[in-house]
Amino acid sequence: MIPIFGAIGVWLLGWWLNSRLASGPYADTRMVRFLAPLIFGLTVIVIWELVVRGLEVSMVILPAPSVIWDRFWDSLPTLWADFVQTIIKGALSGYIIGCISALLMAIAVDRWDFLRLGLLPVGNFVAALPIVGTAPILVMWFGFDWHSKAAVVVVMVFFPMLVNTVAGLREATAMQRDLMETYAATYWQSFLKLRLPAAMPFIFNGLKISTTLALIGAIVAEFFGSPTLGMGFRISTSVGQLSLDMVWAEIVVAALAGTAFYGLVAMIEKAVTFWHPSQRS
Amino acid sequence: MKQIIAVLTVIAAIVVVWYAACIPMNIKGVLTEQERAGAEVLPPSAKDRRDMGEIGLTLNNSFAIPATWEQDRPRLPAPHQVAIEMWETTIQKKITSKRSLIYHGWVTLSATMLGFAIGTGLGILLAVGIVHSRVMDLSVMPWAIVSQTIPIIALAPMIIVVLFSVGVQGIIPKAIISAYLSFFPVVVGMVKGLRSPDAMQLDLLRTYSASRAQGFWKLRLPASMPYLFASLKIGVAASLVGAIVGELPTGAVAGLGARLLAGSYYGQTVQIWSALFAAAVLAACLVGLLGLIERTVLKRMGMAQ
Amino acid sequence: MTTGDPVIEAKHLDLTFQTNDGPIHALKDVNLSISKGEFVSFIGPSGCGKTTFLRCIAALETPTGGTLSVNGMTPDEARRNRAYGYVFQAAGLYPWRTISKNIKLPLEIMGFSAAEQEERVNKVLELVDLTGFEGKFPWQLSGGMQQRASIARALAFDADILLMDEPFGALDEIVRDHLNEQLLALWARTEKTIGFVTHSIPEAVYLSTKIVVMSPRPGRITDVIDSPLPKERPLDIRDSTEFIEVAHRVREGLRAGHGDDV
Amino acid sequence: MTTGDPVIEAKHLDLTFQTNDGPIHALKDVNLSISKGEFVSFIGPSGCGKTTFLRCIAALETPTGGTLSVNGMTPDEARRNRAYGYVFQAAGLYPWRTISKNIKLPLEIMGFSAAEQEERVNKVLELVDLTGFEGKFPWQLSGGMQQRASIARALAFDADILLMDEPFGALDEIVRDHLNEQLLALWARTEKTIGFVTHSIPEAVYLSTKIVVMSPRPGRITDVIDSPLPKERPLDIRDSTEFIEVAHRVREGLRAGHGDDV
Amino acid sequence: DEVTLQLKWVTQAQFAGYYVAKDKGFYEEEGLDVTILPGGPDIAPTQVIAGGGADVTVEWMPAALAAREKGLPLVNIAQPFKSSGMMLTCWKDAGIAAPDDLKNRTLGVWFFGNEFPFMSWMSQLGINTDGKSESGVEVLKQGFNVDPLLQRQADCISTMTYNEYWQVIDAGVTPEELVTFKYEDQGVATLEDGLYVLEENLSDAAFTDKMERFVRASMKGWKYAEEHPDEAAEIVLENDATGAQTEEHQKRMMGEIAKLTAGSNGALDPADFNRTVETLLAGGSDPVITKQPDGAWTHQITDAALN
Ligand SMILES: Nc1ncnc2c1ncn2[C@@H]1O[C@H](COP(=O)(O)OP(=O)(O)OP(=O)(O)O)[C@@H](O)[C@H]1O
Ligand SMILES: Nc1ncnc2c1ncn2[C@@H]1O[C@H](COP(=O)(O)OP(=O)(O)OP(=O)(O)O)[C@@H](O)[C@H]1O
Ligand SMILES: [Mg+2]
Ligand SMILES: [Mg+2]
Repeated sequence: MIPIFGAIGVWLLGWWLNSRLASGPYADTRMVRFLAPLIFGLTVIVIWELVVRGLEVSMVILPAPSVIWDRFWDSLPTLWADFVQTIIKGALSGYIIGCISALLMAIAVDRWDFLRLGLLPVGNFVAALPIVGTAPILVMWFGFDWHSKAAVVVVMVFFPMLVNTVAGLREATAMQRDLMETYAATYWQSFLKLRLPAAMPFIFNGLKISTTLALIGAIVAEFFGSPTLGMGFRISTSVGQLSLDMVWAEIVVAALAGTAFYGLVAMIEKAVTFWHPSQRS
Repeated sequence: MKQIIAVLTVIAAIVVVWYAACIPMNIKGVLTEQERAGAEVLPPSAKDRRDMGEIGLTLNNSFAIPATWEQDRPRLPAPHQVAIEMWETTIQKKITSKRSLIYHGWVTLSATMLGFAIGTGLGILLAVGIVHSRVMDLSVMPWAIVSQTIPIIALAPMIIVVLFSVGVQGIIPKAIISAYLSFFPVVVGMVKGLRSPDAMQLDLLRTYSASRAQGFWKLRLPASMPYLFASLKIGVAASLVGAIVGELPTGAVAGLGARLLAGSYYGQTVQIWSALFAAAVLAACLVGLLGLIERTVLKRMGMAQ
Repeated sequence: MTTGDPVIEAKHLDLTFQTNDGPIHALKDVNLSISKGEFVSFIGPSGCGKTTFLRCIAALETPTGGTLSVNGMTPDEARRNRAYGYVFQAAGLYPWRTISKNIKLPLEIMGFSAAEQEERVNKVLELVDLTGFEGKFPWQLSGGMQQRASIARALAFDADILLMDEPFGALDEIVRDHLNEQLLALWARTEKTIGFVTHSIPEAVYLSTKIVVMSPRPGRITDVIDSPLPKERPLDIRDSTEFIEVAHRVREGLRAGHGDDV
Repeated sequence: MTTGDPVIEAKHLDLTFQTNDGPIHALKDVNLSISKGEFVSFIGPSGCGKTTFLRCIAALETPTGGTLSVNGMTPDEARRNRAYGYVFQAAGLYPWRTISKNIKLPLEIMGFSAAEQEERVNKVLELVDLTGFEGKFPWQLSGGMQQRASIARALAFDADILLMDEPFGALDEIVRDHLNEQLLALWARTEKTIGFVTHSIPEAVYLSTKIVVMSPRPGRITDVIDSPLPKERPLDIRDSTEFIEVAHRVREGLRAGHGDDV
Repeated sequence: DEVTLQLKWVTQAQFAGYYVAKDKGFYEEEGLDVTILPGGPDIAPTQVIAGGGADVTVEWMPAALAAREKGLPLVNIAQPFKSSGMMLTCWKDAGIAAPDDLKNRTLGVWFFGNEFPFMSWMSQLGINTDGKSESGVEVLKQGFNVDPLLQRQADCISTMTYNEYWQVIDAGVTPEELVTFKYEDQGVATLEDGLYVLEENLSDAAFTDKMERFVRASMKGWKYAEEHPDEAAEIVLENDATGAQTEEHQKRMMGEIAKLTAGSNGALDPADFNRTVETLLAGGSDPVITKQPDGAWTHQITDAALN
């Protein structure tokens, strides 16, 4: 029982700390923006540890954070190899191919109104296809290695990216377009000088959404066949071996990689769309 | 009208490309079958054919092209095969039959709806908390984003097992996974919506010295409606994916996910594709339904012209 | 002209905003006393603190120095007592409420009975000449009508003070003339004290009993001009010599405080 | 006043928009001739077709009837010949470009050499009094400065005609006065033909050699007033009797066409 | 009394005995109300039973022993399957005739706890599994179907005699085109579908009593299924909620399953157990289990149930 009360105590402590931070004089500083979620995360981890130990939850159901931590450091080489296979080879290459082809398609859709009218509804329908269903098909087509994972990622990121880019390319105001018209600018001139820069916030929105999708896609696809490495492979075989600590270590890697990936894109976004009001405040 | 023509044209183009793609995709399998059936195939050895390009094979054996659209277990089924399968498993089967797509669709749909309800409820609550409490805004919001980088399919079996261990089975575990996927868009949209009133509108209430609750019910909530609906549409599609994911680890019991899995398990590509399309149709219907509700609600609220 | 006790009194009022780019001195040593029943206009270039001063009176902003009293109370007490109605530059009607529901909003919040709400809505709708439009949604009305509805909303709970921050800024000149006329009539009928921010010299001169000229960096009052115009003011008055003289004086005051930093 | 051949000539111009709520007759039987070097203001209540007429001249809208010629060509040919610069109500600078890059935009599109671009940018920046701000981004400038930059952008490629649609509508009166002065000076120096839409009577009277009063539903010209004011116009001119007379005439013209439908 | 049984895989004739026992009322006769939970690709039966989601589970012995080493004390209480149905199925035209030919090939293997017998076999053959080389093979994690073989993404894949092998045949391949290596024949057979419970429960008399009745009824079901394969297949089909199984496939599967259950009365043969353990202990550099397990099986239930 003591650990349970401990857990409640830790919770109250963490919450109290954050309340102080949030209402304190530095509430808007970068420091607090960084600290508050950290404290919250730590609180959750400590409570998790206490509850698992206190209630003697079986290792094969939910391992304690300390166990996961140990496993994480012990298995760094394995985790690294899995990371390279799944994230670098599978997710990243798929992300790049998917985003670029969606961008090109968006330009075509933007250029020919007919395509926009026709392709977007169909695209929305296709985007509703559950990825888990396409994964086995793509594994069948593209083989077991990372190529099929990349293909799954391409399918996953293509439509969010397309829809966002198309919306972005229509973002320039009527006035801005008219201005180009008064200069008798050609299509490509107005595309390069107006529509593309104006679309950047939207394009980056699509790129950000796609980061998490890419990760999930690459991992999920490995459930349907893979070489003997990769994060999805490790997760599914480790569950079978009841190495739940390994499963959680991979989840930690996924979360770290996802957050870093997202953060990186957000940083580039900040540099590219520095002019947008949402980035200026 | 113009839109309909455009959509039909695009669909027609896709169908044509699809049929064309069937040829190289299926040619190897078809040739093997034809060879077994005694047809003359070039080159005759399966091993040589393996190393040859699909296009070359097709050119060598153009007689086999029609067969690429009629295979039993094709790598890529032709559109009409999928259409026939869907027709047979929806219209021609009793809906209570385990072979009816409508039955499986219903199983998935019920988990989706329950999960969607849970996810939306939680999402709205969390959004209300984030908007009204700075502590929650600071400490919880970043984790809501991190939670989306966790591959749910990795967690799904564990969620199911953990719930098993506390005696929860059946629709609930699936609904919880589907709720996990749908809560995030709702949180994001709802936070945006609840924060959408501008400073002026908030100041107006201050001049009336309105309470926080009054501010919520009279300003923030109605103002958030368009955002809520936009994210509900994303959320319901995610919910469906969640329900399907939840059906995978529990094995081939019932539902579109089970159907996908069983199709994959037995190499029944036609069945996979028809389950896939059924899922997409279901998603499109759900999103369409929400769009309809959105329009009526916003119209009644006077927010849609 | 009805004058009486000072309803609003600012002494050495000071307000500095702390921003990322350093502090902004939005109001510096502002002294002003407004009596009951006065119509006071605030005019001055962008950023001179007109809005900030009005917001201080409304307790939407807290001064960093000096004293400010409204009806003898602190602004915040006055706010809690619902001592004033505030009209913003944009009409800011809630798009999901009909005109009459919009006007009822403050009444609901202040807990008036349904019957009383109904009665007051009808009264103010008549006052702003919008009877017959109660069932419409805001977007079904022209900009001028929306702005009138927002004035009706501020009038509905019958506060003694009316604070208006460029209420007609977004409207075209003709509509503006018309609303100015109506506002004057309303003021004459109700004897409210009105604080009015504007960018337009003719508007300020036409409406006010007192014109406060302000100047930026730091925001301060540079001139207070009492208008010699009679209370009864047809639109034509704007072509009169008195009018033009006052307008000239205001313009001079403005130019003096302005510099060349456009 | 330099007058010459008609640069813009509209005969029986008609434009009807087809909308979901039925057709809108935005311009009806508009006849107008503008000579080289004239400064023509268009004034009238909202929706009377001022913008539409200007857009027709700029070939951004296609009339449904009548004829319109610009420099003796069709408007579209004129557009292709880059015969005019257009200034919109909002500055509409691209936020991702610095001021000088914004001004270079039309020059890039029209294929000027880099050296020439540089030279022209410097020239127009000086003209609108913005030298020293070339490296700033639009949002780092005040509204008035942005609007001046947008005028500089329209001037950069040195078209003979300048079309301005309420360019100062969003600015405060003082800034507006200042820009009006500068615009007049610029016009005097360059001898451009200017078409200028405004809502403000004093502005129209102060600036123009010719004031076109328009009226809505259907949009049409109700009055064309030639200004007797001299070309040299200090700001004080606005307090002169001549000025007030013209202003009065414009106001009467406006009121006549307006009705009471505020 | 209520009993929850967790299966290792989806509803199919592999589990016919339990479905027959339920359908024919054998469980009811013993006063049991049995819930059968089908498994799936990502469900670890061991984890389910650890979480308390089931009383008894069908599992393969390698996975059960591995779990035991991980600290989950599973005990075999009955062993309806006498022989192993697992094998490696290869294309003959790839030039494979003997186990030694496997070197330098791509092999599809099931993971999720089912890879242990394969790993043992490879280490016995002295073949490493780190990738294609003169002394090694490339291992793929095979999905749930036989596509990797049909698409020739792998030279060999894992199959069960009663299931995947026939899917290959159903795809139009003739048995002559294939070469199969049965684990049973290679001497690396490990025990398959057995019934496992948590050790701590065995000291609870009420529980053991329940299990005795359960095993008795289940074995009755198995024997009935062996004798009436077609009827058993029908029963399985009725219990399949996906509607994906075909009658032909299930009947054939039942026939093959009967071969594997033949010779078992339900009680575990200690010799089979020892052979399994030896195979697993010989698992090379990364053995499935590292030490001789004890207490991993008991005759306590079968002794009481079958006499
Ligand atoms: N919340 C705030 N935070 C920081 N600075 C502010 C804030 N509100 C106003 N300011 C600054 O205070 C000064 C006065 O602003 P205020 O809005 O009162 O001017 P104004 O006279 O109303 O101008 P305008 O005519 O443009 O409305 C300006 O420099 C403005 O930038
Ligand atoms: N693209 C369009 N489609 C349909 N109707 C239009 C369009 N553009 C303008 N109109 C209508 O044509 C009429 C004239 O519009 P216009 O914009 O020319 O008026 P304006 O005089 O510029 O008014 P404002 O002072 O408000 O700018 C209005 O009734 C307007 O609603
Ligand atoms: Mg202001
Ligand atoms: Mg206009």
